[in-house]
Amino acid sequence: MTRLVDRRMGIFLTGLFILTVAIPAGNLWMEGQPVPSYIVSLLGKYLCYALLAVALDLVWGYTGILSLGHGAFFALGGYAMGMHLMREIGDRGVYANPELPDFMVFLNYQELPWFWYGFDQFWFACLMVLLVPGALAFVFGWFAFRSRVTGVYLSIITQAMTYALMLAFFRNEMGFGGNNGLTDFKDVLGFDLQSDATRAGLFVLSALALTAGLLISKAITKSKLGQILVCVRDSEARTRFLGYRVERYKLFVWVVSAMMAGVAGALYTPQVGIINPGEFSPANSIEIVIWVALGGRGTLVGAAIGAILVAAAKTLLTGWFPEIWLFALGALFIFVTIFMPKGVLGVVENTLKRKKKPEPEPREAEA
Amino acid sequence: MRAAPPRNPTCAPERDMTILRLCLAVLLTCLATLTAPGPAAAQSFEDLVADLPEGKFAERSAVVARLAALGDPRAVPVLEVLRDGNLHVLKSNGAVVAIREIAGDDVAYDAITGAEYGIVPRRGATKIRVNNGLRRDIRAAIGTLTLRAPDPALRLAAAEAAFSAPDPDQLDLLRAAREAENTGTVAEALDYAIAATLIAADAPEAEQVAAIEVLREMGNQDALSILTPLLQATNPVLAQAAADALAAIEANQRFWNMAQNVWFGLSLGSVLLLAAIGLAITFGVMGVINMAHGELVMIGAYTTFFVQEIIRTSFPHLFDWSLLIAAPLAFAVAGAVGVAIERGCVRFLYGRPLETLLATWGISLILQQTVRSIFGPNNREVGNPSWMSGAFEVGQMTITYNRLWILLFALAVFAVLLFVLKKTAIGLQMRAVTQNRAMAANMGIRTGWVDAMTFGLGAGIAGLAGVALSQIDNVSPNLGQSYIVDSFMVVVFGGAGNIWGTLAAAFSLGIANKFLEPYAGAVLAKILVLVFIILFIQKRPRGLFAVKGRAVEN
Amino acid sequence: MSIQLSLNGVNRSFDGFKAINNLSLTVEKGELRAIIGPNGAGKTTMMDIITGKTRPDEGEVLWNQTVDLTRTDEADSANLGIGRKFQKPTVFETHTVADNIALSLKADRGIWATLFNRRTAAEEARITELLELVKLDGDRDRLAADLSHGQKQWLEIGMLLAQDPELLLVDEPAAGMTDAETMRTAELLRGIAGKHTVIVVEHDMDFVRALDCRVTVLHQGHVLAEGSLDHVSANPQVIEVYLGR
Amino acid sequence: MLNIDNIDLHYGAAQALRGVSISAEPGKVTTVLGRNGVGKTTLLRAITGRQPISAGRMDWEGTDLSTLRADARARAGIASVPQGREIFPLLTVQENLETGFGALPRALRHVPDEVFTLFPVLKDMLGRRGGDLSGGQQQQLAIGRALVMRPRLLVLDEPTEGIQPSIIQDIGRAISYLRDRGDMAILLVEQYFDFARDLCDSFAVMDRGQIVKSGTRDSMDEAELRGLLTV
Amino acid sequence: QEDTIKVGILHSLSGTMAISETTLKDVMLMLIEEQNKKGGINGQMLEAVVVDPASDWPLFAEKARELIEGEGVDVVFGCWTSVSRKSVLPVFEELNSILFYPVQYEGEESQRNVFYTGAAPNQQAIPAVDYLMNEEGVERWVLAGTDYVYPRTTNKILEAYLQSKGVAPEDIMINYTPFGHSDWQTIVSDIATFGSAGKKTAVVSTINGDANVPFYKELGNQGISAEDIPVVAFSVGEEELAGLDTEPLVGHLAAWNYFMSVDTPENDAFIDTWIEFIGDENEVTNDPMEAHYIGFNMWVKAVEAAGTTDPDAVIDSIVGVSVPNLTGGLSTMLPNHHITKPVLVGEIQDDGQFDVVWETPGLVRGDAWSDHLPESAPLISNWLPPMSCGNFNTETGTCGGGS
Ligand SMILES: Nc1ncnc2c1ncn2[C@@H]1O[C@H](COP(=O)(O)OP(=O)(O)OP(=O)(O)O)[C@@H](O)[C@H]1O
Ligand SMILES: Nc1ncnc2c1ncn2[C@@H]1O[C@H](COP(=O)(O)OP(=O)(O)OP(=O)(O)O)[C@@H](O)[C@H]1O
Ligand SMILES: [Mg+2]
Ligand SMILES: [Mg+2]
Repeated sequence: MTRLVDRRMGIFLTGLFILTVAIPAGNLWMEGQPVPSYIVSLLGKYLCYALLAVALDLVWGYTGILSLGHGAFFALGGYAMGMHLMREIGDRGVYANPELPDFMVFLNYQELPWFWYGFDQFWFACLMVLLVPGALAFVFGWFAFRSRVTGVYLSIITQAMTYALMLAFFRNEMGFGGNNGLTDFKDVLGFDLQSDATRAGLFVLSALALTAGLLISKAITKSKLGQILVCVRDSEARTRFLGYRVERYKLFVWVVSAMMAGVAGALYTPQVGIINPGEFSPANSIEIVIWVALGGRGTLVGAAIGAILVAAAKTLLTGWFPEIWLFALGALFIFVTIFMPKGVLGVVENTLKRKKKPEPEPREAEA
Repeated sequence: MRAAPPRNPTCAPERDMTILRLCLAVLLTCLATLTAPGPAAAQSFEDLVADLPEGKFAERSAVVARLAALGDPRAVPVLEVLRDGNLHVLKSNGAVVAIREIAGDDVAYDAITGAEYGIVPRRGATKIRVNNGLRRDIRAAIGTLTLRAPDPALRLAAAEAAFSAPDPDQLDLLRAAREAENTGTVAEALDYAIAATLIAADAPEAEQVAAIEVLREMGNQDALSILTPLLQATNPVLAQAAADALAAIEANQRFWNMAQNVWFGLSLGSVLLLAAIGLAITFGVMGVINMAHGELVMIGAYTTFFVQEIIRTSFPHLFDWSLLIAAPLAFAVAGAVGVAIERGCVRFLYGRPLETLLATWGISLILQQTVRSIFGPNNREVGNPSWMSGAFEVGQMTITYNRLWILLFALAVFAVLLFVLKKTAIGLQMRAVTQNRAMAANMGIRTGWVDAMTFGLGAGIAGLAGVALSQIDNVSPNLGQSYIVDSFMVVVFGGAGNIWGTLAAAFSLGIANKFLEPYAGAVLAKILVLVFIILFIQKRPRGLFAVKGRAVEN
Repeated sequence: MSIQLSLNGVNRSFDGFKAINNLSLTVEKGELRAIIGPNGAGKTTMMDIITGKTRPDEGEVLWNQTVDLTRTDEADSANLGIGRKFQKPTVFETHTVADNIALSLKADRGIWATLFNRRTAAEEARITELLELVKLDGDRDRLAADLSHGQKQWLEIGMLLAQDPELLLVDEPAAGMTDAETMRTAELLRGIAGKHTVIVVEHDMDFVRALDCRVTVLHQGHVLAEGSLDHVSANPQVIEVYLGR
Repeated sequence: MLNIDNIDLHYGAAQALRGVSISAEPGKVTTVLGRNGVGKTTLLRAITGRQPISAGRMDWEGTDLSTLRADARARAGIASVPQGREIFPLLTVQENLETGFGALPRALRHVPDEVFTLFPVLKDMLGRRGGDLSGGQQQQLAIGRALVMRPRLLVLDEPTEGIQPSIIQDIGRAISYLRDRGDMAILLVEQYFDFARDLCDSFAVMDRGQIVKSGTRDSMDEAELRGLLTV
Repeated sequence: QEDTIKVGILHSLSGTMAISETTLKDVMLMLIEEQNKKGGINGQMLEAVVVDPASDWPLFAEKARELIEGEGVDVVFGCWTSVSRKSVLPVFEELNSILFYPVQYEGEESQRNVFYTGAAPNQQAIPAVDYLMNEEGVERWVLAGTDYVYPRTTNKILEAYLQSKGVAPEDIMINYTPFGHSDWQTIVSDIATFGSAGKKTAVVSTINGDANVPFYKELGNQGISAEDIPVVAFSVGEEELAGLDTEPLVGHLAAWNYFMSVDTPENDAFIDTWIEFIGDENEVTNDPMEAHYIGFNMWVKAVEAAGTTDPDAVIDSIVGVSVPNLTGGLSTMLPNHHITKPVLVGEIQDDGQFDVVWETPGLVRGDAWSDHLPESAPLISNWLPPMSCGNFNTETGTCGGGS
């Protein structure tokens, strides 16, 4: 492979690897848990966000599709996993109904809706984690790209998509638990979700997923296909005149990205213990864009770092300055945009003064 | 204040209130003795007033009825005070008093004589409670007492009260009043009241059928509500007449329902238009993905609140002018904030439009939290001036004044904006700068200044929208967030950069929503509208009013 | 020789303005054809129609007398073997000069093919060759965005050649070039004609003369004159509307 | 009078102009010649204020140009016809012409007749969007737009590019007319040698960011110049 | 640090719920300050730990964990929405800590680590409907709510209840709207139409949060007065009214367990302290604040009794604890972790306050599992040994899932 792991990716992955080995190992064998288990879950959650950010960077950073609806794919993956976890509860729910999840019992469902069939099988749920977001992305993308919807128009209809899904999932009739969503999970594949070992396991899985996501994305962007994606971003019309079927290329990354987002969602659900329609909210999707922009658009690793940074900032600031943390976060965003045009990663790399072959820098796709 | 033209021949030349009241009293006493004899007559007016604090709501109701039956004109002010919840019993001496707030203090006046009892300490009096049922009875009672009042507005209210609480005992009273009535609207209202009363009473069949005809003429919801129960009438003639009338009314209503839906749609559209139109400039024209737009709207709303607050505390008589004062101020404040945002942040980002999203998102967080810190997280009260309150009827359609004014306001703002952009030099410069900043500078345009003005204009208009939205929605730090998604939707759906498109998009989405809502429910209607937008964009990938051709390709 | 491209009775108007007016034109395989005509005559629009960028209101455009080009889109026409250089140079600004050429090389344009594609030595060699031809070998690793206007013109010509198309549509290749380079471009185009069909639009009469080929004069969306350069430049109408004096 | 004295200009780390000196006088045409990518456009960008210089001095009618922002330079009487035309695509032709009004005193805020006599096609297209015009029409609009500003220094970057022969002649005549009026200094960058030669009063040839040859029209050696442009 | 007792406060200070929850944070700070003035608990001072879960439900779980594990708090007062409570439940269960939840909710839940000090449906909805039926003679009902679980469940219970009282199905209209719905024209006019069928009609509103202000404004403007069609709301309190001109709304109702206007010495003292603490004459108090007041005092008493803040000990000792509420009675913690409360129905006054027009004769016991839903009717909750079960099925005699 042509240098899949460049220097920045190398450093990031090494760091990630050390964390993944050190934390669970430390917690298992050292006295008194040097890293409290809530931090493990927290980090696991950050890694899911990071994967989501990488997925968005793939379509936004490299292909110029600004999706304001990526949260939808994430949430769908999360719901697919959540449905499995719901089914795993079995008759341990409050109404002790072996067939129906609790919320269905008290909303008077007589039988399991058809779209819940199969989710008692783990493999089926895993398949759905990929297929559901993938299928939605395929259908949506197939129409939108064929119709040559681009720029803000595409952004806004992705936003409309996630907004519509949010409203739909809020409805109790949909059979996904309404605004409370799915919660009260007990275990996965027989492992107690509240045990430290399961937590550590999920954390490691998230790290692996992130690594895989980064490598896949890197492989795509490094390939000739990746270069064509950048062509599409910079001049879609010109790319067509070279004979490339732009809509197919877009559709390809779009679906890959949606599936990656779905995986991130699926890992996120068991770690935070709830999945609800709030994840579909347009503001959430905008936040994903913010992570990528803050970390450095079109750099993959930067996107991951951006997600982790913002999420960590939120965790810390809401605890430290609960009353005024929004000032701090807002100021951070403004500061980064004005003073770090290439994101945090760009600044770090500039200070390291690494003179290298110029990376194609992201430019704004014309709207 | 306009004095009503004298009507009652016995006291015709008099305009003096006391004499009028006396005339009325004489008249009413005659009638009262006619309609409500019995034990009530034994109790004096004073006794009854003293009885008001006693017992439960039902008993209080009975006392009110007796007061009305007494026909004593002094009852009207007492009942009004009671209705407004200002009638109290002094803890010190058990007197029934009206409490009025004078310069911040509660001052008690004797309910009957009006004699002043002085300032009441906090918790020094017990309120005589009223509830909805009682209030209804009081309204009816005052109605009986004011059916022949000199002021036609009062008579109209009385007739309407009689209509909504038909009382067979009052039939003669109503007919007498109708005889004497010669103001058209009041006479009509009295006809309706008589008809309603006839139906409630055990009137002869012929009279009831005639009454049904009258109600059919009336043809509105209220008529429906009176006629519907008649379908169950044992008398087949009546039931048939009612059924015919109902069918006629309902056919009529279907048409008006359509009209009403269009109106609702237009009015929702005007709200969308107002919310979006500032964005049509900052985003549509300038290309700044302005996530702080909603907060600029919010600033406009808070400016309105602030203005009203000052007016409330210092110049209460100006309250009706509050919006007219607030509008330019809101424009200025939001515009100034907009200019500050542009100069302080956005101007570094031209050529990187997508990054404006990140920065303006940060700004929106800061603005939200600033407002929260200054004004608190709660809703703030913004009142409707009198000319923005209430509704009027067009046929069977209710049009509320605030919606009407907002619609007109939105169109006015749109027209002014269109004029500025298309017909003024600064408008031309704005468009030139946003299309090619470097070349515009080479043409001698002060790009920095124009940028600031453009953003300021968009922001100022957002502020204006805030003034209007404060009239129908929450004024809270979250105000902006609830409009931002819709605003972007409207601008893009209409075709970014085309403000006619924004207009068309706002109204078509508003109307689509309002036509779907009755069938699908509010939630599904919203979902359907979103799906519609997604599908529509497939057909027209650059929005409703797309700019086409070579000009946009590069 | 067979017919490569034929336009029959093509019409196209924009908001009521007839940019192409009953235009008919045929070009033989391997022919080199120059198209001249006043500004706004419809030359670029004609190319837009051939490449599927603009749909004609009526008329047919036939490729090799079989394929109807009014139904194909840009990518289709490129894959049929129609390459184009734009009037305003358009290159991929965030790619290097060499990558711009590499992406234009004739190759399988499918998703999977490009995903697993690796650049062969033959391709490398061809890239170098083309870069030398357009005098950009020194700028190989620069971003295309940093090139000057004329250098971008050259790069675009290189990209066009890299595609190795059957038909080359070349819109004003000499604009912004020095006289010497203009001549070199003419030579270059003459060299590839024969194997390829070439349609060139240009306002530079010296260049057209150097092409030494059949010339079509377009005016107000239809053919005003056709023949050798000397023939058309003697046409008083052509002088009136185009050449001047 | 424009005096450029020994200026340097950098794009990031790359130096694009090295010690360039040139001047332009009212009533005279100065042409700059050079192959692709030698820095001609860059020089004009320095003058119109699009790109800051890193050393040297630019003097226009006694003021130091580098202290003025681009818009101030335009108001000081410098108008430009940039390479690539840079028409405002969504403004109509009329509006494109009017964009320069802001820099003019009220009395001059109209489109001078000479614009339409020079480019009659513009008259027919006043209501059309600039971006929809053909390339050559846009070029004519760009020149017309510059003339609306009644400049005292007109900077033209390859104005004949993409223009039909008859109109090139018209433009040539227009430039000499403007020159002969005597109130305007003209700086012309051109690749079309004959055109440049016929119009210029003085010339400069650039190569790799430097001026390698300059002089007056009389001292012009055509063969040598053609040689410089070819290598 | 060891000698303070840490009290976690988990209320949104930003985002959509800040509007409701911020005052609850303040009231907790006030209660803690007051307690410290009295010398703390068992000689130990209290320390408040405030975090901002920012109206973001997963963040609630994260912050709960941070409070308990990271900060080591002994008890948490927090949450408003049901989904935020659902989100933190597993955390409290796993880490065995205590949550006091102060808001009226849909019921159908009883968890060992949670104390529900707000109203269960039987402490709010049913008495209010009884009032309208008996006192106002309402025969036709509009159940209007925001589309989420609380209104859905409440309306389900009410529908079952109304039908059991002989209300015909066609006399019940159910209507749901999205969160933050702001255009009420159609619905208000539908209500007017529905109300004009000749039968006395009332609206039972479970409309949530921000949507209320535009709803009431539209009611006022379309001229629907309380005398014609009264609206009784379960989520509109003094705080919400503060954002409204109440003049046209006089007579519309709300059912709560507390109103600021209640005239008792406890309430007077509470209001005085609150106004002094906040420093604003115009600040209002409301029902969830009272719930925190009750919950906090119960917790203090339980800790004093147990002599420790250890959750297990407190959970055991708190059941049966009675403290004065602000309406002149004693509220008691029940074995199902709900409390006893009076139910008051109030009418909106033009000063933004409510006048109590009716109240239950005694205290009502909070019922975790509604008797009006078939599946939950057989369930009872009792956390006292030997049962120690939140969802004991009296039909099967087993403790259903859960623990
Ligand atoms: N999308 C469009 N909308 C409106 N008018 C258009 C559009 N495209 C082309 N035109 C008009 O059609 C005519 C032909 O334009 P075209 O670009 O084909 O000319 P051309 O022959 O290439 O001219 P030039 O030599 O100047 O490049 C012009 O008058 C132009 O204004
Ligand atoms: N924005 C830029 N960033 C970096 N380098 C640039 C930029 N613009 C031009 N250059 C480089 O500066 C040099 C001079 O470019 P310039 O555009 O001035 O050339 P020119 O003489 O006008 O050429 P042409 O005749 O092709 O228009 C070229 O080598 C070009 O690659
Ligand atoms: Mg052309
Ligand atoms: Mg140049």
